[in-house]
Amino acid sequence: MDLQFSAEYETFREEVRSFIEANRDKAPTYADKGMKNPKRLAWQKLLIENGYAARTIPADYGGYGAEPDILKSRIIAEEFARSGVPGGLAGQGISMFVPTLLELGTEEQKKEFIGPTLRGEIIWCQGYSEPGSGSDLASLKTAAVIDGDDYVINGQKIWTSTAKYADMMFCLVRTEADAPKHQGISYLTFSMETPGIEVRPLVDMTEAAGFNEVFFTDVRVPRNQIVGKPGEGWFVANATLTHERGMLGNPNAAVERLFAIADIMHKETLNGERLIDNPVFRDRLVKLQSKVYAMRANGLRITTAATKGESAGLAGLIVKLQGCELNHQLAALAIDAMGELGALYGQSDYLRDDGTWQAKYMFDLGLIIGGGTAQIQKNIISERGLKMPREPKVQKQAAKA
Amino acid sequence: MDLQFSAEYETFREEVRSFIEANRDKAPTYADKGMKNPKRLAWQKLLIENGYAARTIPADYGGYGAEPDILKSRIIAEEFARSGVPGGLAGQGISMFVPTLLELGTEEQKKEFIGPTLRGEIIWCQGYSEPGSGSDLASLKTAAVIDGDDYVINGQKIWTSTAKYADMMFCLVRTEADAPKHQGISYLTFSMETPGIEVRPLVDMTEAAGFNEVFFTDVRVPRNQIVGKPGEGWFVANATLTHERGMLGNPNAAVERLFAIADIMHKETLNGERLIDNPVFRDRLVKLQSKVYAMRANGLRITTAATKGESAGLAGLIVKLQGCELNHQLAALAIDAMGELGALYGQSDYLRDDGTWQAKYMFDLGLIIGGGTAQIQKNIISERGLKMPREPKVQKQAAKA
Amino acid sequence: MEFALSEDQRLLADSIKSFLDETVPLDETRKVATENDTAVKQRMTEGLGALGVNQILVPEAHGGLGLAALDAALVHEALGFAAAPISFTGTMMASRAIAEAGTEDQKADWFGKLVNGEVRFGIAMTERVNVREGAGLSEEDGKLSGKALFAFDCDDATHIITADQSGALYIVAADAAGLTRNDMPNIDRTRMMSELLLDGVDAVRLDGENEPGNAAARVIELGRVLLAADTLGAMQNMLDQAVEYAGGREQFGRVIGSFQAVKHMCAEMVAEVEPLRALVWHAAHAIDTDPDEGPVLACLAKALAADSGQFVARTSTEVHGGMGFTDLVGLHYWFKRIGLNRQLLGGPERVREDAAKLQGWAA
Amino acid sequence: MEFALSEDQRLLADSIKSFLDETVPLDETRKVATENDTAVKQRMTEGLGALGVNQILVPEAHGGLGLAALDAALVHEALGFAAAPISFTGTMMASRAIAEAGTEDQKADWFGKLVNGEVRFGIAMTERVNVREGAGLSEEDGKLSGKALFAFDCDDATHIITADQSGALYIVAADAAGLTRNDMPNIDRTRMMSELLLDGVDAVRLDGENEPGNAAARVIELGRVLLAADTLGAMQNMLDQAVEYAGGREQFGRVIGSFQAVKHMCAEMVAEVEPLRALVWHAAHAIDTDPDEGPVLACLAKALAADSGQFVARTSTEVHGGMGFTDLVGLHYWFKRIGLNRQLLGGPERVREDAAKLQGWAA
Repeated sequence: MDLQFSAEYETFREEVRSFIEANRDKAPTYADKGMKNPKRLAWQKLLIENGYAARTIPADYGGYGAEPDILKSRIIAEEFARSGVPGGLAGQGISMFVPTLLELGTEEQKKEFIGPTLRGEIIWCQGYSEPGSGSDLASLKTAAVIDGDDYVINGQKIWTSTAKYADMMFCLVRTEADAPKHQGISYLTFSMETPGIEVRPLVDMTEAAGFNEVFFTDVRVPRNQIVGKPGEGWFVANATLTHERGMLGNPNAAVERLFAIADIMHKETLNGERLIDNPVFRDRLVKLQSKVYAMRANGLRITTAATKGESAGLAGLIVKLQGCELNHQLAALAIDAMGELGALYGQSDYLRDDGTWQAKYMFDLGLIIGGGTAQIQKNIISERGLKMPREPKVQKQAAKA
Repeated sequence: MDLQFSAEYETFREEVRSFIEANRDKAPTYADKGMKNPKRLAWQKLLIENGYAARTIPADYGGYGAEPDILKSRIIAEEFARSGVPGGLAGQGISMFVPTLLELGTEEQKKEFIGPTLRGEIIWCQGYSEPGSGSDLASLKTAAVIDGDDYVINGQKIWTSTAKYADMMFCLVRTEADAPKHQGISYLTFSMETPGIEVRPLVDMTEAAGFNEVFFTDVRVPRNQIVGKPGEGWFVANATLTHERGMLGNPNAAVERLFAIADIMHKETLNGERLIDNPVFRDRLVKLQSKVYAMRANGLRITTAATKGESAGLAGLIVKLQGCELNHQLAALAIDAMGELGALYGQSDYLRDDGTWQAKYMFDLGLIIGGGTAQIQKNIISERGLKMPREPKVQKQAAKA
Repeated sequence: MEFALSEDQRLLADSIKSFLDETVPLDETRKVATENDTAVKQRMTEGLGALGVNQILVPEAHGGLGLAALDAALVHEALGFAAAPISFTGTMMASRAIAEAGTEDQKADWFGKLVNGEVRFGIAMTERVNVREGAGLSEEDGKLSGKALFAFDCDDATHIITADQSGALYIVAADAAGLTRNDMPNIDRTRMMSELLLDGVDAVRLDGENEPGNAAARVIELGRVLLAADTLGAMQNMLDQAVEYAGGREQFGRVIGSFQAVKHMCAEMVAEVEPLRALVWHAAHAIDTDPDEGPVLACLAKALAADSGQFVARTSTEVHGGMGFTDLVGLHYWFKRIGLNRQLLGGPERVREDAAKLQGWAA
Repeated sequence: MEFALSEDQRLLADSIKSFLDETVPLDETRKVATENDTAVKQRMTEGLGALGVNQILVPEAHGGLGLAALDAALVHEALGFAAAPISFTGTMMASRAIAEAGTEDQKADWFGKLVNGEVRFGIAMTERVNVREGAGLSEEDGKLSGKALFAFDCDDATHIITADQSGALYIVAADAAGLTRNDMPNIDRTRMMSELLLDGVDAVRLDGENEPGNAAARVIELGRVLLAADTLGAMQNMLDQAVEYAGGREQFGRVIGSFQAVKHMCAEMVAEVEPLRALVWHAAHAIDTDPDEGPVLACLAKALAADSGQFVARTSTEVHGGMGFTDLVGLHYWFKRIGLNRQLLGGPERVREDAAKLQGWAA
C-alpha cells in the first residue's frame, strides 16, 4: 500500500503542470463557442502534439503514440481538472469510434477517419438506442436493406446526444431480419447530411441534457461504409461499449461534489443558523462522505489493478451502480439543505450555482437508468460477478400476461 | 370520517372495563405457570361465558355465540391490552384449527374438538412447514402412505412452536405422491403421543423463540382423522391461513413500542445528555412516528372496510410487509439510541427492559421472513393487488445453473 | 368509528377528477408550463372554480360550502394526481386565515367576496417557517414593508394573505401601490413561486385573533396537509403510470412487468402510497377535530409525504427507464411536483423537528 | 501509487484464514459461545498467538514484527470472517497505547513481555467515547478508582489498559487487589464485555506522552478501524454464505438464486462489501501514515461498517429464509458480531459526529 506517486510520476505531474501554466492563455474558454471554433481545434492540436490528448493512439493515425500508462492518464486528467483548463476533446467519436476502428477497422478506414476525428474535424454521434430497445439493445429494429451497392435505412434512433452538430454517425442497424437477434446487426457509418435523416431535439426532464431523436427515411448508405462484416455489428459495438465502461472520468468528481456541498452548508444560513450547524444535515453529509471516500478508495483499488493488468473483479462491477447512486444522493442533500432555495430552477436572483444541483439530481437519475439500469447492473454483478444463475429462459406464452 | 365510537360501542367498552375491574383478581399472572394451570383454564372459562373469548363461536360448540362485530372485538383487545390483564387464550388451535373445523370439519369433528380446544383443554400445534419447503409450502414432502385403516407418516416438520406442550397436531402430509403438488396433500390430526413422533427444540438466533422440529418415523394415524377429503389438504389449510392473515393482533402495538422508545430516550443519558436531546436520534424517532401513525391510520381504514364487509384492497395487502419492517426498525432505533447498552443480552445489572429490544430486533426479522418472506409479500402485492404478470413458467433445464 | 370517506366526499373527489381528466390533459398543462399560456391556465382555474372548490372552507353562514380540511385535501389530491397548473392552495389557506383570525365583519366581507368570485388569494407566509435573505415583513401605521419569498399562487391572485414578524395576519391587494412581485421559477413549471417586495403597502389586518401567531400556525398546518395530499395524488399517478408502462413495454422478449425486480419496485411503491393515504386523511380530519393530535399529524403527514413521495418519484421514473427521463410521457411533471412540495412550508427534517416540539420532545 | 495489499500482507491474511478454517470451525465456536468452554477458547487463542499475531504492532527494535495497523486490520478481518471467539483487539490497542504513551523503558518492558507471551491485554477505554452510569476512573497516588464499562477482552487478559478522566493511560494487572470484573453478556456470545470496578488499584501510568488524551485518541482510532475490519470480514462471510445457500436451495422448482429478487439482494450486498473493503484498507493505512486524513478515515470506516454491516447482516439472513433465523447454519454468529461491533467505541451517529469535529464541521 503506497498512496504516493513515485518520482517518475511526480516528475511527469510537474511537466503537465508546467505545460498548463505555459499554455493556458491558448486554451479556449466558455466564450469560444462552437465545436469547431479555431481556438478549440488549435488547442486540441497542441495537446496531441504534447501527448495530453490522443495520448496512446499510434502516431501513424494522428495520435501521440505513447505506451498506455493508466497513472499518467490519471495525472493528466487530475491536473487539467485542478487547473480549470479544458483537457483534450471528448465525445463519442474519440472515446468510442476511434478505439473501435483501431481494433476492427480496415487500414483504409483508420487512415480516413482517425486523424480528423482526433483533431476535432469530424464530429461523430452514436446511433445505438431505439425507443423500443433500451436495456435490451440487441432487439433494435432500424432496418438496413440491400439495394444495389447501397443499404437503405429506415427506422429511428434515440439518445443521440450530439446529433445536431455531428458530421457523421456510427450506427447499428438490422441487416438480417431473420437471424437470431444478436447476429442480424451491422455497424454502418454515414454522413449526417445524407438525405432522409431528420434530427429532432428530445426534450428531457432537466430541460437541458441535449439529447435527440434521429429518424431515417430511405437513407442510402454505400455498402462499403461498414465496420466489420455484415451481421457482426453487435460484436463490433460491444468492443466499443467496453471502451465506454473503461472511462472512469475524473476519479475525484464525487469528492469535489461533497466538498462543494460542505461549502454551501457553511455559507448558507436558515433562520439565523448555518446549515452545517444543523446536526441532522451534518450527519447526512458525513454519512455520504463515508460512502464517497469508500468509492474513492475503491477507485484507487481499481486503478492499481488496471496498472498491473489485473481485473478489478467485483470492485469494478459495482462502480456504476454505486457511483451513480451516490452522486444522486449528494445532489439530493444539497437540495434538501437549501430547502426552498434548492427547488429553484431558472433565472432568479435567488438561484444558487445556476441550478446545478437540481440539474444534477435529475441527470444523475438519468445516469442510474442509462447505460444499463440499476436493475441490469445488479443482474451483471450477481450473474457475472457472483456466478449466480442467469435469468432462466421463459416459456413463450407466459411472457405476456 | 368519524374516529369516535358510537354510544353503543362506548357502552360496550364500559362493560368490558367493568368486567375487567371486577374480575382482575381472578386473572392468572406470570406466576401461574403451565398452559393448563387451573387458574388459566378457569379464567378462560369466565371469559367465554362473558363473551370476551371465543366470542363468535356458536354456543353449540362451546363458544359464546355472538354475531361477529369487528369493533367490539377490537374494543375487547384494546381494553385487555390497556389493563394489563390477559385476554382469552390464543394459540394455533383456537386461532387456526377451530375456524378450519367450523368451515370444513364434520359435525362429529366439531363436537369433539372445538369445545375442549376453546377451553384450553386440548393444545394444538401446527405441522405445515418443512426444512425443504419454506416459501413454497406446497412442495412439502412428509409422506403419509395408506396401510390398512391407517396412514403411516414419515418425514419432518419445522417451526412447530408449541410442539413441546401440545396434545394434538394438525398436519399437512403428502398422500398422493404423483399428483400435482397442490393436489396430493391431506390434512390430518393426531395426538402428539402417537408412537414415532420425536420433538426436538429448534435453537434460534434469539435463543428463546421456542420453535421445534418434529420428526415422524412410521407414525400410524387412523384414516378417519382427516379434515376434508384426501388430496384436499392444501385447500383446507388455505382456509386456515386466511384466518391467520385476518388476525391483526393489537392494532396499537407499534404505537406502544414507539412511545416506549420515546420514554427510554427521555430517561437514558449519555455523556450527560438525554438521548431525546440528540437531534439525530430524535429525527429518527419522529420519522418512525410518521410511519407508525400512517400504519395506525391504515389499520383504521382496514377495520372500517371490514365492518362494512368490504375488501381493504391494497391497504390490506401491504400490512405484513410494512408492519414487520416498521417493528424491526423501531427495535433498531431503541438499540442504537442506547448504544453499547443496547447490545447487552443476558443477565447483567445494566441490561435494559430484559433485553427485549434485541429480542424484538431479531424476532421481527424472523417475522419479516416467516409467514411469507418480504419477497413473497411483494409478489403478492404486485400480482394480486396490481394485477401484474405472474412469475413466468421457467423452461425446466434452465432452472438449475 | 368510521375511517373512510363519506359518500359526499367520494362524489366530490370523483367530480374533481373527472373535471381535471377532461379539462387538464397533459398537453394543456404543457402549454402552461412551457409557454406560460395564461389563457389556458385561466380557463382551467375558472372551470374548477365553477365547481365551487374555492368555497370549500367558507362557512355555510357566509354562503360557502362549509366543508372541512379533509375535503380540501381531497381536491388537492386530485390536483396532484393531474399535475394541474391551477392555483388552489392559496385560497384554502386564506380561507383558514380569515376563519381563524378575522373579525365577524371581516369574515362577512372577505368570505362574501370569495363566494362571489371577486377575489382569489395568494399566500406569502414562508417566513413563518423559514427565514433567509433578510426576508420578513413589519407593520407600521397599517402599512407593511419588507420582503416575502416563495409566496404561493400570487401570480394570478387578486389578494395576498401574509404575516408580519409577530405572526399577525394581513390581507393586501395584489395590485397595491408599493408591492412588487417577481417570479421565482422553480423545477415545477406548473406552479410559480413569487418574491414579494413591499414598501409601505396598505394592508388589512385580520383583527379577530387573540394571540398573534396561533392563527398563522393553523394556516401553515393546513398548508402542510394540503401539500401532503398533493404529493399523495402525484404518487398515485406515478404508480399507476409505472404499472401501466410495465405492462406494455417489452424487453428481452417479456413485458418488463413480468420481471421480479420491476414487480417489486411497484409493490414497494404501493407500500409507500397506501399508508400515506391513510395518514393524510387522518391528519386532514384531525386538524379540524383534534387540537392535540391534529398539529402533530399535520407535520407527520408532510414529512412522510416528502420521503414516500421522493421514493415513488424516483422509482416510477426507473420503471419507465429512459422514457421516464424524457418529456415524451411527461412523467417529470409529477416528479417535479413532488420535488417542489417536499421543500415548501418546511422540508421533512424541519417539519419533524416541529412535530418533536409540539410533543415536548424538543425545546 | 499502489492501492493493494502487498505479497506479505496477502500471505499473512491467508495464513490466518487457513489457521482459523482449521482450528475454529463453527462447532468449536459454539462450544465457546454456548458452554463457555474456556479450554477451547484458550487453545484457539494460543494457536493464533503462535502465528505471531500478538506481536504485529510491536516494533522490530523490541523484538516484534514491526507491522502496521493495516496488517492488524487484515487479521481482524479474518477473525470476523471466522466469527472467531479469540481475544485480539485488546492486545492491538494495548500495543498502540504503549507505543504512543510509553516511555522508552516502559516500551522495552511491556513489549518484551508481550513478545514473550507473558502478557495478554484487555482494554477498558469505552469511557473515552461514551460515559454513562457514573462510569469513569480517577487516579490518586498511583492508584485508580472508579468504574469502567464495556471493557473488551478482559475475561482472559493478564493486564488491562485503561484511561482516567484526563485521558492519561494506565496498565493494571487483571488480578490486582481492588479490581473486580463482572461479565456483561451481550448478543455476541463469542466476545464477553466486562464491567470493571476499581477501588484503589495499583496502576502503571504510561508516562511518555506529552499531551494526555492524544494517545488515547490514537488508541480509539485504531480500535475503530479494527472493529470495522472485523465487520468487513463478517460481511464477506455472510455474503458468501448467502450466495452458496441461494445456489443450493430450491423453491418453486428453481434454485432460489435464479430469482431476480434474490440475485439483486446478493448484488446489493456486494455493493456494500467492496467499497467498505477499500475504505477499511485506506483508513488502516492512513492512521499510520497520514495524520490529517487518518483520524477522519477511521471514523468514516467505523460508521460505514456499521451501516453496510447492518444491511448485509439482515439481507443475508433474509436470503437464508427461516434457516437464517435458526442456529442450524449458525448464521446468527456473524449477524451478532456485526451487531455488537456497531455499538462498540461509538455507534455510527457518534463516530460521524467525531468525523465532523475533526474536520471543523462541528463544535
